[in-house]
Amino acid sequence: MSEITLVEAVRLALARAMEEDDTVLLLGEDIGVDGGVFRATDGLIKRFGADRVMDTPLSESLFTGLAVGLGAQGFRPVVEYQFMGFIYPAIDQIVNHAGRLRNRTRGRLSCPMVIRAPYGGGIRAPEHHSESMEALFAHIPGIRVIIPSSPARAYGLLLAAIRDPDPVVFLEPKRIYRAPKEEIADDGVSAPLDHCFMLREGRDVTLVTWGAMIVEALAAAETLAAEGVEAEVIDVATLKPLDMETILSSVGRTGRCVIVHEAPLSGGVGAEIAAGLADRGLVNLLAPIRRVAGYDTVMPLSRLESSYMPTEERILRTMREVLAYA
Amino acid sequence: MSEITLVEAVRLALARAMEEDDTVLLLGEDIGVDGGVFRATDGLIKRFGADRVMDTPLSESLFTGLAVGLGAQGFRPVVEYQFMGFIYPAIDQIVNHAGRLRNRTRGRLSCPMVIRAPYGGGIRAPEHHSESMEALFAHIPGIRVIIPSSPARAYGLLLAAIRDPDPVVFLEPKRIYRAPKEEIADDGVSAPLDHCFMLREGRDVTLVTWGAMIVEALAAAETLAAEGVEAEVIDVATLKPLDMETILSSVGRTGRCVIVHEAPLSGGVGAEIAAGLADRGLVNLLAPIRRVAGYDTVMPLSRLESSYMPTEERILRTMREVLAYA
Amino acid sequence: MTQAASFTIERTQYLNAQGRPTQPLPAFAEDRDTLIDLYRAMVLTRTFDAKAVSLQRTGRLGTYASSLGQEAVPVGVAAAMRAEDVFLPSFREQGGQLLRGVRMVEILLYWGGNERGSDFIGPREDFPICVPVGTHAPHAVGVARAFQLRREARVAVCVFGDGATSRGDVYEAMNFAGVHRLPVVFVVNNNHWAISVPRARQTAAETLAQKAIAAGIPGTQVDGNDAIAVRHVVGVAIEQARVGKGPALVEALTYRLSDHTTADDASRYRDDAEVSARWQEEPIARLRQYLSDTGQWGKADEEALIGDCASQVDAAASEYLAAPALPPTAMFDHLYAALPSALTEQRVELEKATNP
Amino acid sequence: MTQAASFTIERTQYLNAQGRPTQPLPAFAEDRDTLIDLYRAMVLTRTFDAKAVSLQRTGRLGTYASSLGQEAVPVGVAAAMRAEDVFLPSFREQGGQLLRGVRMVEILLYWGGNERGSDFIGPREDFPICVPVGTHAPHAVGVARAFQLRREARVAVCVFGDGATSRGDVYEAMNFAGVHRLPVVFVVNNNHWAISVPRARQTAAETLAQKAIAAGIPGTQVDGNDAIAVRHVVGVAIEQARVGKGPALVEALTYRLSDHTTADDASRYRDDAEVSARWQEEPIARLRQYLSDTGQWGKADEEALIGDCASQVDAAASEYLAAPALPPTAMFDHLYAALPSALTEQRVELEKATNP
Ligand SMILES: Cc1ncc(C[n+]2csc(CCOP(=O)(O)OP(=O)(O)O)c2C)c(N)n1
Ligand SMILES: Cc1ncc(C[n+]2csc(CCOP(=O)(O)OP(=O)(O)O)c2C)c(N)n1
Ligand SMILES: [Mg+2]
Ligand SMILES: [Mg+2]
Repeated sequence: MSEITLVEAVRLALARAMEEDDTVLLLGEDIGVDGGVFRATDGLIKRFGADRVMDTPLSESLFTGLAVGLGAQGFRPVVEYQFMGFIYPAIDQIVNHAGRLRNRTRGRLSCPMVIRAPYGGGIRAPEHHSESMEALFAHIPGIRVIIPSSPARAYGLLLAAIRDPDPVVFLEPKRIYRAPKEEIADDGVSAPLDHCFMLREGRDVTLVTWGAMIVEALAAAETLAAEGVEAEVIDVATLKPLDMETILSSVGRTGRCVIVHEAPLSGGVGAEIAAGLADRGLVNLLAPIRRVAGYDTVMPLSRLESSYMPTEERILRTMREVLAYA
Repeated sequence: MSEITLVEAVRLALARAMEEDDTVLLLGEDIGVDGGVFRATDGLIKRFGADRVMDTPLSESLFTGLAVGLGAQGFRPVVEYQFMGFIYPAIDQIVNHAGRLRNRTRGRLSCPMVIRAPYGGGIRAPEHHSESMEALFAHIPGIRVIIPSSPARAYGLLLAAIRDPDPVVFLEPKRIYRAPKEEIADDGVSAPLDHCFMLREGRDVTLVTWGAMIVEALAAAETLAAEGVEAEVIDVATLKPLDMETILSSVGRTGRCVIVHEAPLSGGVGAEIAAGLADRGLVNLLAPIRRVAGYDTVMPLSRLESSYMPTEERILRTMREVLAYA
Repeated sequence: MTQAASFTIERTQYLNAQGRPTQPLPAFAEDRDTLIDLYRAMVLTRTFDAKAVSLQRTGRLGTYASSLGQEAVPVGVAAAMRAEDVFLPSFREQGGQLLRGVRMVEILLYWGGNERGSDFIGPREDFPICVPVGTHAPHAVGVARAFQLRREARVAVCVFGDGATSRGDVYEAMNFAGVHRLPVVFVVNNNHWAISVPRARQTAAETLAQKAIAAGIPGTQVDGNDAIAVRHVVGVAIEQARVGKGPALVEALTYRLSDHTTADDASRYRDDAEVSARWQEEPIARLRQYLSDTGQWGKADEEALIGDCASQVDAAASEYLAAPALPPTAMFDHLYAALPSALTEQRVELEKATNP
Repeated sequence: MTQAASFTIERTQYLNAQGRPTQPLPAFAEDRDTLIDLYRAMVLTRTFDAKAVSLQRTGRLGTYASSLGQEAVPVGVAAAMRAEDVFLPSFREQGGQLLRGVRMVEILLYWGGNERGSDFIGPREDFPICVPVGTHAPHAVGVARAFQLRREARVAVCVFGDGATSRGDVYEAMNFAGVHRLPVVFVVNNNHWAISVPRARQTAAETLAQKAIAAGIPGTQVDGNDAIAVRHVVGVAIEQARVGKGPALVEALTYRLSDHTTADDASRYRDDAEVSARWQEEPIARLRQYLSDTGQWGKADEEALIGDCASQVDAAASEYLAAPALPPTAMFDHLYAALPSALTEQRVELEKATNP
């Protein structure tokens, strides 16, 4: 057991999965000798060889389609996009092929691939490097969308994603790639997919979030706790399919819900959660369901990114609004 | 004035826009001599010449990027995708360029383009020809997403979209391309963007929908009317940015809302509408907000597509559920 | 100025439009059975296409893409493959699929809107029809890479149209195949039209075979109405790929004598005269001519074959028409390996809506 | 077998690594001012790059992509353009942007995270830096098509790296340019690395110039460390394009002497020895050698130039450091031509959060 970062946990899970299953392959740009732009694959080419850790030519669409072919042949490719801003050319392959190969062949062929991409703002990265567009994927049939929010969950969820027989989009919140650290036993134990994680229990209000935003959410919860208000904090983790049961049961208890995400407000995954509550959880609601999210604008360049992203302050203000309802 | 179909209204608007503005150009596959696979551009190459009605090579990504370049140079390209299933390679250009060119250059360059694509099921088309993925676009900053639901609105909204100085994704519900017909004066009058259309007034329940689903929605409303229950039917028309005011004020009056769309339920645009109501309209709600939508599955091939798509019956059942709340 | 590189593109033909050899035939052509098999497969394909079109015209099949006049391409390609190879067709290669063991009823089920049509009982690893043009080329390199990693002597064969060569996917796939010298053969089924867009409007390149040069792989042209040439040239490419000599692109020059699909009306955009002229070059008459010129085929053979094809096709059509639709809940059953619990409610709802 | 097509790729060099002419120089090289301008622009670019890197190292600039060793490419390209042409760079062509009239402070603002950096006061129609690799190639053909439609004698010039040639966008754009003989010139800034991926792993093609063959357009190589050769070869291509003779691809062979960006550590993946060897071929020393060999440049000129570049760059850095950030609400102000009313509430919320 040792304290490691989220990106190290990703590497540990990749290594573990490759160790236990020969069919696991890594594909992407600069993942070989360079070890990936965030070093998520550092050292893996030495350990597993260039056949299993392959630098592809610079084409995201190509390596996604390549993974579909490899997947159909029984491999378990894990492809890395350097930044989420470069994932869009792959959407065609994801919607039209990866997400439907099993269904359209009635199970004859399938596509057990994992699509990894760092996402989100907060590291003063260049243009196109800081967006949060997870909602685009959460609407695509036949795939899963997973976002870990701690080293331990990154390890466990990535193992689960790789072992899962269907395509998984695995988005890594790069703002928390290097901190905080967490103790992880490299025991090969996966974390459950399709389930929320309860990060903090509380009876007064439910905070629903994922990815790097758990930092601000937990901070806001602590601040309120000092005032005697207990927030329940839920890390959604699997954005598709959504574990509404856990959220419904929490909001059933608290009667209040604030959803926090970095992605633009409109059409973000927060909308689906709010919609689920407005349908199946309405009777228990004591206050409007509020979302604290990125604005419906282009993610600004680094000078303004901190104005764009939800802050603890904005979360707190919204929680207080929601708590103010009788 | 004459009765014309929705696809004819599209053609009329294209011709009108080309007539009044030399910078309007059409690009796409088979839109020239062939007049488009749905004949939306029939005759336009004869009238306006091959410079302005251009068959491109078979590459959706290319012609979208081409339109960005033309737009930056002051043209108003209108690009046609033969079916929405082929639009995905263009998402990269839409997210990374079209939607942000104005913003990233502080208004120096802009991208006044219209992206037209027929979408939706119900015509027994082949694989990949029947999906409804409007939600993917409704989450992209810097663009508009418009769906007309009648010949008159197709005419007016398409004119508005072409005249609009920003990129517009204009999705045409092909199930109602050829019926019903409607009287249209080719008077060059555009319809307002960013506004819902009230198709039917009613005090008891609000039905919110768009595209071809207005057929089933209006039918359901008529059925209920015979029983003395009056549904207000709203055609959202502009899915991004969303005119929540109109929806809120309607639901404020009726206290009940059912949202209907063909797209998969989870993460569909219905979620954003429900979320808006769960926030700003909660106090007036008398019943849960229900969505009648496509399932979260791959759109099945034609034999099962009618089981996939929301029917009048499913809408009615849901409306009755909602009306049953005291 | 110094010369940095130079390239040539060759074209191969064995039988001209009149069915006369233009050079000594390849060795396999000495075997009557081999030639007759090619011929039979083309005639069966044409018979099948005609039936499918007529089923569509009478409302019993969805949109269908006939391969009329292009039969030599898929047939020649599939004949050059081994059973253990993997075929990745676009949507106009039913002739190749049939030769690979895909059943006619499966192809009809597919175009009739039933997913079961892509669950081939025969070639389990072959890819289903690919509608989004060119998007299967990257799959082919994935399959080939799988063969390479497992050190299997197998080849992936990917066919697409002239229109598809304008898609970046096809270029990217060829380029990747070049980097890893993958066991994959790309075949352009150049029928000179992409719906209404003629070959000349897709690209200024003199040949489509030269698209290979950009990828650093060999490219060559073949007369795509000459089944012997297709079988031979593609066969050589496949066997080279099999022994580690890397990928290749073959451009097969043919012509779409039919409408693009049953949803198309080609008379809107192309001259009858052009089509009539191209009828003179079609592949079936050409091979029949050669076979009869060389005494290997007679009137009785032809009649027997026609009868045989018709009855096979009729049987398939009957089986297709009798096949039940999948139950609506089938749309959930292979969506994931196991249905996530979040979706069970939707499945139940659908079941209820179906059997209220 | 008959030959269907054949192609050659040429390479051009005027000054070798030692600054000695390998053939008679093009006419423009007789003009001292023209050569000095090229030289100055390269030295300014190098000075600017060094300053930007040092600003980044001291936490006052974001990630930055230096063009160390590659200066001759963007400078030669931009020098070959006319003011009314449109430049579409990737992210390593600041040398070309400067020559086009983009201000140093604008480039710093951009990499410093301020959108104002792309609102060029100078070349209003030039495209901003393009980060998603290769995605600007389709824009270039759009711009060129605009020129063609308006019958303007202008040319779009698009530069991208060796890595970008693996993207379908680049191929698709060249292919489209070929179909319409558009006035566009594509330049591959082949610095032999795409971050850690060497040129040989991008493609099996012997040259990148031959990517043009797939598009049916002319492709040629040029010594990208020879500013005279770049200026000449690209200039010829641009002037051909201007008079309707169609597009071309020029592969400029150079080498990235720096890390990929300030976020990169190239020692992880490439040998120092390789880099040292390449230092012998870099473009600035080469042109200086020729200028001094021919008596056109002396020690005093060099000192004056260095001083001049340093003060220009320092002034720009000061201006950059003094520039205020945009107000947060700026993120709404050019999102659309006019802010949709649905967004006013968000803008108000942001304003409140900013000035509570
Ligand atoms: C990506 C994509 N865009 C558009 C279409 C619609 N479409 C179907 S076939 C076709 C033309 C294909 O031409 P080609 O590649 O030459 O094949 P052919 O039909 O001639 O066999 C088009 C445009 C499609 N299926 N996929
Ligand atoms: C589509 C896309 N994928 C990945 C990246 C990350 N990235 C930035 S530069 C680069 C390498 C580019 O190589 P090349 O085209 O040779 O240009 P160079 O950096 O050498 O000038 C990569 C992979 C990107 N910017 N865009
Ligand atoms: Mg074709
Ligand atoms: Mg490079």
